[in-house]
Amino acid sequence: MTPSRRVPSSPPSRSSFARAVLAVLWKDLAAEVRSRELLSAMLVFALLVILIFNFAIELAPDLRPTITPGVLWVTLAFAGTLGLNRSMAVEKDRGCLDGLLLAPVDRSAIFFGKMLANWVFMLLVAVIILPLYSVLYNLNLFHPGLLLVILLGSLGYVAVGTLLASMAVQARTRDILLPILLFPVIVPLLLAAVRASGGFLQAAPFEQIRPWLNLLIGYDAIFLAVAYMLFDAIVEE
Amino acid sequence: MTPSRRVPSSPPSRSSFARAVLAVLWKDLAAEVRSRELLSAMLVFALLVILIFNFAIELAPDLRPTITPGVLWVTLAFAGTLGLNRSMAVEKDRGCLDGLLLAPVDRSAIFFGKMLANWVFMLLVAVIILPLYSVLYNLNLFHPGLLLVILLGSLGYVAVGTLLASMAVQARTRDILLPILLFPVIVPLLLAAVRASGGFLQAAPFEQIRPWLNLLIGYDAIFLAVAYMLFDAIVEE
Amino acid sequence: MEPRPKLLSLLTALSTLLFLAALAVIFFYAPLEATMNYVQKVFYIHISTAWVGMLGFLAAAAAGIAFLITKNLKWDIVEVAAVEISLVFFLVAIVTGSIWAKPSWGTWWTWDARLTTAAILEMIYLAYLLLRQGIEDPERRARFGAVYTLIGGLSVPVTFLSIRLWQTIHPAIIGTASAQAQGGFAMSPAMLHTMFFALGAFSVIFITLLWHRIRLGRLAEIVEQRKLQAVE
Amino acid sequence: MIRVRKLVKRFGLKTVLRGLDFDVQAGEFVAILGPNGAGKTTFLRILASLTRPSLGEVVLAGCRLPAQAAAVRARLGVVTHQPLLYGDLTAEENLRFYARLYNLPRPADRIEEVLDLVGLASRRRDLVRTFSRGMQQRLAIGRAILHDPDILLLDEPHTGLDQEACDMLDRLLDQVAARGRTVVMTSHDLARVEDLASRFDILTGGLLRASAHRQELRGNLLDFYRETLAK
Amino acid sequence: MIRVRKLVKRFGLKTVLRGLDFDVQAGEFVAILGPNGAGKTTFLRILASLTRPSLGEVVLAGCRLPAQAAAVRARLGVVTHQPLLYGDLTAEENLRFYARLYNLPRPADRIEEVLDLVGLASRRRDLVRTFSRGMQQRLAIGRAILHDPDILLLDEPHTGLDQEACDMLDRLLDQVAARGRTVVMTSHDLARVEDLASRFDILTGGLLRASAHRQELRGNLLDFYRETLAK
Ligand code: HEM
Ligand SMILES: Nc1ncnc2c1ncn2[C@@H]1O[C@H](COP(=O)(O)OP(=O)(O)OP(=O)(O)O)[C@@H](O)[C@H]1O
Ligand SMILES: Nc1ncnc2c1ncn2[C@@H]1O[C@H](COP(=O)(O)OP(=O)(O)OP(=O)(O)O)[C@@H](O)[C@H]1O
Ligand SMILES: [Mg+2]
Ligand SMILES: [Mg+2]
Repeated sequence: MTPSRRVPSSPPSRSSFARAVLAVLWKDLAAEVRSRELLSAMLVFALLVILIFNFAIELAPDLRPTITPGVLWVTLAFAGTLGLNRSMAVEKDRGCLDGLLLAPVDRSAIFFGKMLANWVFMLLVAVIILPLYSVLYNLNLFHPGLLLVILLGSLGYVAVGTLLASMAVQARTRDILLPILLFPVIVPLLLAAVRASGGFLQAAPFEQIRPWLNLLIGYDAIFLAVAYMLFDAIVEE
Repeated sequence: MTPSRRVPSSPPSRSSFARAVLAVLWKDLAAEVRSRELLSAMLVFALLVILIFNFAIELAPDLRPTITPGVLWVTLAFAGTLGLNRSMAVEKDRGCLDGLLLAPVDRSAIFFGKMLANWVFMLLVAVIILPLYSVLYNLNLFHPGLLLVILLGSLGYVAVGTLLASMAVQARTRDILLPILLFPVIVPLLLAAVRASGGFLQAAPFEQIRPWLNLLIGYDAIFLAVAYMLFDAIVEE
Repeated sequence: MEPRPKLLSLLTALSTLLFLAALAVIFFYAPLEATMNYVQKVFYIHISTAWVGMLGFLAAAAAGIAFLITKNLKWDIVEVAAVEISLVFFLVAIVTGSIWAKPSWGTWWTWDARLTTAAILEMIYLAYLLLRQGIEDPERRARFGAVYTLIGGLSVPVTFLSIRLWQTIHPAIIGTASAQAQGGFAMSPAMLHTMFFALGAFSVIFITLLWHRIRLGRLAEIVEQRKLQAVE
Repeated sequence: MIRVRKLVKRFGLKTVLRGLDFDVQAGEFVAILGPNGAGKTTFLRILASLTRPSLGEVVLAGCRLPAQAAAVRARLGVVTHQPLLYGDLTAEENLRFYARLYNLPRPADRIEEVLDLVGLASRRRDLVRTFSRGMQQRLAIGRAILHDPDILLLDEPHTGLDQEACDMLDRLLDQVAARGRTVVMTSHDLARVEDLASRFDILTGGLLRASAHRQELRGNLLDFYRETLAK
Repeated sequence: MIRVRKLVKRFGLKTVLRGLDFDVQAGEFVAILGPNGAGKTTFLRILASLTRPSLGEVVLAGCRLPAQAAAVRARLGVVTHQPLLYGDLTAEENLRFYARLYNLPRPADRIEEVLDLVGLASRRRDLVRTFSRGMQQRLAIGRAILHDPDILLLDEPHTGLDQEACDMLDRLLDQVAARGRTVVMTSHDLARVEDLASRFDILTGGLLRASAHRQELRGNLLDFYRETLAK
C-alpha cells in the first residue's frame, strides 16, 4: 500500500464538499432506482389521502375548487413524511448513520445530500400527482406559478424535514416522532404555499400573491440556514 | 431441575389461550406504562392533524359541525396507523417476533393480544381527544351513541390493522407499507362510522342510523373472523 | 415447453371476433340515445369492464382462498393474473366513466360515492402489487398476497352497493348516478341487447386474457427453474 | 430426535442447502461447523421452524415441520443471532413474559434461578435496551433455557460473552447434556466446542461433508476441519 | 497518538467510565479486555467520537475530542458491534460509497483489493441484506480499512468470523501494525489476542485496572486477566 493512497488531511475543500453531497445523493437514488419502492409508495399514499379526505369529509361541490390547494399541500406533506421517515430509517438500520458520521466530510454535506434526495422524491411525487389532481378536481394545475410554488414549498419542507427526521431517528420512538416534530413547524410554510397556490389557481393579481411568495422564499432561506447550522449539533453525539 | 417444571405437551386449552392473550396484552401495556411514548405521540399527532386541516383548508365556521365526524374519524385513523406501526416495529426490533413464534401458544392468541393492546391505545386516544374536539368545534361530543360508534369502529379498525401491520412489518418496505395496505380496505368501515357518528350528533332518527350501525357491526364481525382465520397464514413460516 | 392448447387459440380468435362484433353492435345496432348522442356508446364498454373487473377481483380472492387451503403455488399465479387483468379492466371502466361524465355531468370527476369507492378499489389492488414487490420469498409472497386479496375482496360488494347505501341518507347524490343504475333512464330493448352482448363479449375476453396471463406466469416459473438448474 | 432428509433451501435463485441429510439421537450434542455463509444459520432456523424448507423432510421429536411445528415448540429452546428480547422491558420482565407464554408452573423461582445462572441478578431491573452486547447474549441464553427444553438449538451462543460467561455456558451445556437433552450448536470457535460436543458435523457448500465423534478425533478437531474444507 | 485523562461517562445516573487514564503511542497495538458491561464499547465509541464524554480529556493525534474530531476522522478506521453497511446496496456499492466519502484517489482498484482481502470478491454484486453474519462482519472490516487509516479502533472484530477469516484478520492486523499504524481493539478471545497485541489493558468497573506488555506476560495472559479481575 503506497502512501499516495493516503487521504490528504487538509481541511475539506469546496470540491470535496460537492463530492460528498453527490455521494450521499447518489447512494439514496441508487438504492431507490434498484427497488422503486419509496416512490411508488409515496404516490399511492398521496392518492389515498385525497380519496379518503374527499370521501370522509363531504363538502358541497361548489366549495371544492377553493380547497384544492389545501388538499394538495396536505397530501404532499403527508406523503413527504413517509419519504423522510424511510430515508432516515435506512440510515439507522445497520448503524449506517455512525458510518456517515465517521467519514471525513462536513456534516452539512451529509445533510445536503440527504435533503436533495428527499427533494427529488418529493418533486417526482408532485409531478405525478398533479395531472391526477387536475382530473379529479377538474382544474388545470399545470400553471407555471403553481410549479414555482411547489418547487419553493417542497424545498423548505425537505430542509426542515431532513433536519427533524435525523433527530427523530435517533430517539427511541423514531417510528412515530417525525410527524409530531415536523408538522407544527411546517404550518407557516404550508400556509404560505397554500395561499400562493390558491392565488395562482384563481388567477389573482400578482400583487396579492407576492407577499405569500416572499414569505415562502423567506422561509426557505431561514429553514435552509437554520438546518445547515443545526445539523451538526443534531447528529454529533 | 425437577421434571415437574417441564411443560405439558398437551394441546393448549381454553385457559392457556386466555393466558397467552393476556401475557401479550400485559407486555405491550407494561412497556407503554413505562415510557408513555406511544400514547403521547398518538395524541399529539391527533391534535396536529386537526390543526393542520383547519389551517390548510379554510372552512366557513357554519360548515364545521357537519364535517366534525369526518375529521374525527380521519384523525383517529391516522393516529391509529402510528400506533399499529409502532406496535409491530417493537416486535421486529431484536427479533422478538421470532421469540413469539417460537412460543408454544396459539398464533391467534398472539394476534388477539396485540389487537387488544392496540384497541386499548386507540380508545384512550379517542377518550382524550373527544373533549378537545368538543371545545374546538363547540359541540358536545360525549353522546352515548357516538361512544358506541367509536367502540365499534375502532374494534374493526384494529382487527384489520393488526393483521395488516404484521404483514407490513415482514416486508422490506415496512416503514411505509402499512397505511397503503390499510387505508383502502378500511374505507367502508370508516364511512359507516362517519355516517353513524354524524347521525347521532345531528340527532337523526334512529331509523336512519341503524343501517350504518348494522354495517359497522357486520364489518367488525367479518374483519374479526377474517383476521382470526388469516393471522396464522401471515406469521407462520 | 407446453404447446399452446388448441382451445386457447380458439378462444383468442373468438375474443378478437367478439370484440369487433361488440364494437359493431354498439355503433351500428344500438340506437342513438336522445340526449347524449354518441358519447352514450361508451356506456356499454363502461358497464362491461366495470362488471368484469369486479368479478375478476372476486375471482382473485377465490384463488387466494384456494392457495391458503392447498398451499399450491399455481393458485398464486392465477391470483396475480386475475388481479392484473382486472386492474386494467377496472381502469378502463373508470376512464370510460370519466369520458361519459364529462358531457353528462359537465366534469371528469366528482366526489360521488360510487366513483370514490371505485377509485379506492383500484388502489387496493395497486397496494397489493406494492406488497408483493416488498417480499422476496415466493412462498411468503403468495401467502400475503392471498390474505390481501381476500380482505380486498370484501370491498367489492361495498363498491357495488355504494349507490344503494347512499340512497338512504344523501338523496342529493343519487339524482345523478343511481337513478339510472336502477333503470332510471328508459333503455330500449335494442340497448339492453347491446348491453348484454357487450357484457358477454368482455367476459370471454377476460377469460382469454386470464388464461394467457396464467400461461405466462407458468412459463416464467419454468424459466426460473431452468435458470436454477443452470446455476447449479 | 431430529431427522432431516434431502433438505433443500433456496432464496430466490440461490440454493443455500442442497439436499442435506442429518440425524441426531436423543441426548446427542452435535456441533455444526463451517465457513461463513455455509448455511448454518439457515439450517438452524429451519430446525426451529422459523424458516420454511423449500424441499425435503424435517422431523423433530416425531413431528414433521413445518406442518406439526406447534406440537414441538414447548420442547424447543433457541438462541439465534438476535437476542429475541424486548428493549423496553427489563431483564426480569422479559423472562416473566416468556415464562407466561411457556406456562411455567412457578415462574418467579425459575426466573430467579436463571438470572443467577447467567449472572444478571444485579441488573434484573434494568431495561434490556441499555445492556451491553454480552449482557444481551447472556439474557438470550437465559430465555432459551427458561423452560428447560428437551432440544436446544444454539447459533453461535458464545458470541460476545466474556470469559466467565463462556465458562458458565459451557458448564450449563455440560449439565444439559448430562440430563439427556439434545443439543445442536453452531460455532466458529473450534477450541471451545472441542470439549463440549459429542459429534462434529461440517457444513459447507450447502451439504454436510463430514461427521465425526469426539472419540474418533482425539483432539484433532482443527485438522479434521481443515482437511474437510480442503477437499 | 491517543491520550485520555480522567474520562468519565455517565448514562443518566449510571456511571460507566469513572475517570479513566489511557495512553497509546503511535504504532502500539493495544487490546482492551474486560468482562461484559465493563464499558469497552462505550470507551471505544468515545475514542471514535461517536459518543460524547461526560467529563475528561480525550486527545487523538493531537486533536481534542469532541471539538476537533473533524480533523482526525480521515485517519480513523472503526469496526463497531454493527456493520455500518447499507442493506439495500451491494457489497461493492457500499465500498464505493465509502470510497467517495473518504475521497480515495483510485477507488476501483482499492475496492478490488479490499474485497479480495476479506474474501468477498465472488459476492460483490449481492445485496448486503442477504449476507450471513460473518460475511457482514468481513465487509465491515473491509470498510474500516478501506482508506488505510492511521488509527484502527476495533470492537470485537473477530465476532462471527470463521477460521479462515479470523486468520485473514490476524494477518491483516499484523501487517497494519508492522506498517506503524496504531490499533486499539477489544476482545473476549484471550487466546487469539495474545499473539496479536503488544499491550493488554484490563477494563473493569469503569477503570483500567492493569496493563501489561506482551514481553512481561510471556504467554500468561489468561492468568493475568483472571488475577486482575479477582482483585
Ligand atoms: C364499480 C364501478 C362502476 C360500476 C359498476 C358502474 C356501473 C354503471 C352503470 C350500471 C351505469 C348505468 C346505469 C344506467 O344507465 O342505468 C353507470 C353510469 C355511469 N357511470 Fe358508472 N360504474 C362504475 C364506476 C364509474 C366511475 C368510476 C365513473 C366515473 C369516473 C362512472 C361514471 C358513470 C357515468 C358518468 C354514468 C352515466 C350517468 C348518467 O348518464 O347520468 N362510473 N355506471
Ligand atoms: N434472505 C436471504 N436472501 C438471499 N440469500 C440469503 C438470505 N439469507 C441468507 N442468504 C445466503 O445464504 C447463505 C447462508 O447464510 P447463513 O446465514 O445460513 O450462513 P452461516 O453459515 O450462518 O454463516 P455465518 O457463519 O457467517 O453466520 C449465504 O450465502 C447468504 O448470503
Ligand atoms: N444507553 C445506555 N443507557 C444506560 N446504560 C448504558 C447504555 N449503554 C451502555 N450502558 C451500560 O454501560 C455499561 C457498559 O456498556 P458497554 O456496552 O460499554 O460494555 P462492554 O464492555 O462493551 O460489554 P460487552 O463485552 O458485553 O460488549 C453496561 O453496564 C451498560 O448497561
Ligand atoms: Mg450464521
Ligand atoms: Mg461491547
